[in-house]
Amino acid sequence: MTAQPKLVGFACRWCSYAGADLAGTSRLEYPASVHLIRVPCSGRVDPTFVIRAFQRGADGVLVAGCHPGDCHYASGNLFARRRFALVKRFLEYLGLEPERFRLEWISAAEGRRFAEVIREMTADLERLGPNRKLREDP
Amino acid sequence: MNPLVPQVATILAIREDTPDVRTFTVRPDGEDFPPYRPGQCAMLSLFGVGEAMISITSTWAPETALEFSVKRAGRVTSALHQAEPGHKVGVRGPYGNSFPVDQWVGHDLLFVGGGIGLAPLRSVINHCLGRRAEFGRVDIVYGARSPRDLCFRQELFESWPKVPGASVQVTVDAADAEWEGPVALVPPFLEQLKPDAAGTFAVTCGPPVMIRYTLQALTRLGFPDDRVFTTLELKMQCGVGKCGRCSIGPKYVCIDGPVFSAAELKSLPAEY
Amino acid sequence: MTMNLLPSERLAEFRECLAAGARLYGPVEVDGIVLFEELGGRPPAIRPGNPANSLKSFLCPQTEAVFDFEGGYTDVALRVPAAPTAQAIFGVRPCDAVALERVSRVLLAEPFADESYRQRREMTTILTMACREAGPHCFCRSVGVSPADGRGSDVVLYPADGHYLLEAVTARGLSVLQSAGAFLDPARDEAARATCQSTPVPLIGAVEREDLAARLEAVALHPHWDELARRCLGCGACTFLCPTCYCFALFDTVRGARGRRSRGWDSCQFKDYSLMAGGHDPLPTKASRIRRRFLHKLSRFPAVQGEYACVGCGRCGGTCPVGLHLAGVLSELEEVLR
Amino acid sequence: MTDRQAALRDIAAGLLGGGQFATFIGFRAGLDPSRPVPHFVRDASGAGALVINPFCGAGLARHVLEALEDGPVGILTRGCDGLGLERLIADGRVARERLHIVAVACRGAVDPARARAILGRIPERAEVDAQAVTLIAGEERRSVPRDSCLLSRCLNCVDPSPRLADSWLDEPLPAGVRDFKAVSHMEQQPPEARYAFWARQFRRCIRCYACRNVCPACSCRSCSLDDPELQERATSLADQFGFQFTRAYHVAGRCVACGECQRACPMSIPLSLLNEKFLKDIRDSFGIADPHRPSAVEPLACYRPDDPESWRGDAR
Repeated sequence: MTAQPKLVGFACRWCSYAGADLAGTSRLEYPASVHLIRVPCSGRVDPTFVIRAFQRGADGVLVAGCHPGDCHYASGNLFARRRFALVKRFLEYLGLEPERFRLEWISAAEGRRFAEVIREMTADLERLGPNRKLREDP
Repeated sequence: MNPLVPQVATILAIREDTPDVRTFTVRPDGEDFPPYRPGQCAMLSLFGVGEAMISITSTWAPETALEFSVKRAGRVTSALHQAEPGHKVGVRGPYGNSFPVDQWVGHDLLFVGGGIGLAPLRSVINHCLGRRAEFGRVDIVYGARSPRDLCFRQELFESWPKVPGASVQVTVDAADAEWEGPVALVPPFLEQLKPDAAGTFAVTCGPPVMIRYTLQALTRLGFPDDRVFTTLELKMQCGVGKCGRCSIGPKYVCIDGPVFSAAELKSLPAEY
Repeated sequence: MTMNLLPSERLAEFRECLAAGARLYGPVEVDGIVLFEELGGRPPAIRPGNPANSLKSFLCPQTEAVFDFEGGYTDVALRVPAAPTAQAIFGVRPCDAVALERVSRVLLAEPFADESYRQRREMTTILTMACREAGPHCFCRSVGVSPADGRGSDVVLYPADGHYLLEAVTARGLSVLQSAGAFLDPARDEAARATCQSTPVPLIGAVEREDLAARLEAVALHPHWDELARRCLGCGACTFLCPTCYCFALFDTVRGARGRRSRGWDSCQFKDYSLMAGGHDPLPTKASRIRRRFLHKLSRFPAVQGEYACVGCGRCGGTCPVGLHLAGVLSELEEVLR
Repeated sequence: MTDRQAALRDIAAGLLGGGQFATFIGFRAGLDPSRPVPHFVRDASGAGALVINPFCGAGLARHVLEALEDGPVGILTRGCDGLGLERLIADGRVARERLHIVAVACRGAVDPARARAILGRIPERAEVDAQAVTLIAGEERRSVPRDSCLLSRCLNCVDPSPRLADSWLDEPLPAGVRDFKAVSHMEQQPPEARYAFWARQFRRCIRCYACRNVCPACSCRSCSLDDPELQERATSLADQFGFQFTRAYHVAGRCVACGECQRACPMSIPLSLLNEKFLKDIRDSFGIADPHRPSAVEPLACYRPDDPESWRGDAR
């Protein structure tokens, strides 16, 4: 049996974190691989958080926020979209596989979508195997 | 043995001296801390936070614990102030030279302290008072920003004044409602007291600015540079003369100091 | 002094013999620059002058663990790292080897000898290649070091046409030559050494050594330091690449209940180098920090150790982004004095 | 060449002589003729030390920050310096009216190390034109292709002249368009090769901070790279990746592509290749034509409601 991949998720408390709750209360099945970190907004996620997660052993990182137009703070996710569009490409440029980082919009009502993203990402990470790049104890 | 690896030690007791000074009683868990002389320092560390060079406030006697009076200033000292009795710290030392007490035998002594600068002086004062018969008068002049910033109150107001031939004069920069004593900065206060320079050794420690003006005051009072001593504090990393941080000209404060005579200081560049 | 000849075509075998009992490092060209790295069978890139990094990388590494700790507030256990293993460094220039000897004066000073440096130094064999041509920034002769200097080396190789003259400087060097006896020819070639001893070191950056320390102290408060400070960027390139700079800092890192206290290079050119917790800083300006660096190397270290803390390797001149070459700065100061 | 130098000296002397300006920043001869050094003229009589030649390689923009503490500054300004000054002005660190910008058109600066390697000795003079570089020492003249001996930052330069100027030493040269060829080439490598490449580069970083200290976009008074909580001092490969990511990301959208970081790096880490990746993606993702030229609003300090989610077309 291979170890389950470690997936770190930064989830906006107004939407994606609630979406994860909904997935749980709806008894939707998704892998237990995700370590969810509640943040006030996807705009709060500093790209160095993502790097830190990879350094400390994450096999993949998800940043999840409200759909564009639905941000509790009006525009946090729109800044995050610009930022992570660049960061995603940059991580790939450094040699990370594209599947290891995702930015997704998941609303509080989308428990199903949350479970689906986690399932997809976990499957991708299982296929890729453990991440050694950027990791401090490879 | 790697000199940078500390002994693990336990905080036995913590005393709150002032709002930002606490005195920690510390004892190594394994071997006893080596004998130390008044004026010497030790590296005190919290694992995961870092190290700071702190003067040893206690006076050595066999099988006694170490005392460090620590003012909350930076990262390490702030974390130390969060510590509780029973917590582990690292300790290594003793480091540096010490006050040339034997040279003072037969003379009067004048100690001039400011703020937490009394911590290294306390070690040498208690050492000298322990050898009371060997010295003449022992006069202690001490000041702090305000009455609540006075360290070592028990000794200042109770034990030291009771010693025969000893005097204690305390001043504050700014009084509060209860304070009835003098209100003055230490250097002018010292000049007003007009201590007799003849045959007296003077020792001072305090913040850099206070040391600078006290040295000038002592000169005006007639103290020759080779009878005035101070103890310096600079940023240190290793404590053992390697890391380069505390150099003043060709000297390292950690191994060649921290005690310097005013004469020695004048031969060094003003980088302290 | 034992001397042997090594035919040039057997140099690779000689290196393999060194690599048998130790990790073997030497200069290699990587992405267009020459660096000391583990050779791993690559041929060394022996060029005039020095690789970008110095031997410091292998004797006082950029960062290394002092000890690991584990536990909580009331229970801590320390663990010191394993002792270093044997290493040999091939193709060192004489100035770099002399620099080790200078650094050792401080780091090995008793009673607090730097244990990790001492262990590494004892496990390191230095095989020096004397210079037949100076590099573009070299000024070793200006600070009393020769292109054929053997101080700090275990074995010195003097290149000649078709062979190298090998000289064992230390007992460890002697045992290297003994173990490589099969490749060596007991013949001698004094001329090979003499040639290197007379290698010209260009005049650029020549330093007038007469009373240098006193002349520098005399200008310690000259406004020209402010001029240098305007140019200086306050980075640490000069000090980190300098083979005689040994300043370090200690720092802790924590991962849950485990942690590590490490030491790592630090630079007196950094603005927080001597800044104290209460805000006091004995070196509050860039000018004061630059002055500290120069005076330490050329006046204050010599006052205690009798030798400069500079070996003329030229790294500061070759790498400073704004051209603050040590020898250049000295000649500017001379100009200012005149 | 000499005309420009004479004009420069006149302008500098005039500015300093007028009493309004405290410093003029340019170059003067170094010990080695191929390495002029940044120079800070403080009074009119010192202006005669100023030089302009193709060996003037260092960027000057960042130096105005400290020089302005003494009063208004005059500065010799090439295209790259001009972009750096624009950055400092846009960041509110420098007031435009406290600068006198002496503009000069630049055809590229010679890398002294490469020039010496080509010539086998230190060149005394050099001539640079659109096609070639001529290195001169004594009687010897050798013409070589530009890409064999210019600083790498100059090879990709599309801004030979500054956009801001108070005086001109010559006619401005037209600006070009960045092609990001090196970035495109890197993007086409497989992930493993890219990772191995960057690991090899980053491993040799000595954390001297020259890249930051020389950067006109890195002028924060308090830098996260100095905060031990945000940037640990350890130098494992993982730490090196973190450090390099942070440096590059913190100038993303603000980098003016002057290439000073790469020029200053004593370990020859190709830092421009990181900065330019961000620039290229900013251009492609947000439709900003020349993202290295400072504009009123930084690309990462704004958004459009309909920004394309272009990454969705990628691998998965």
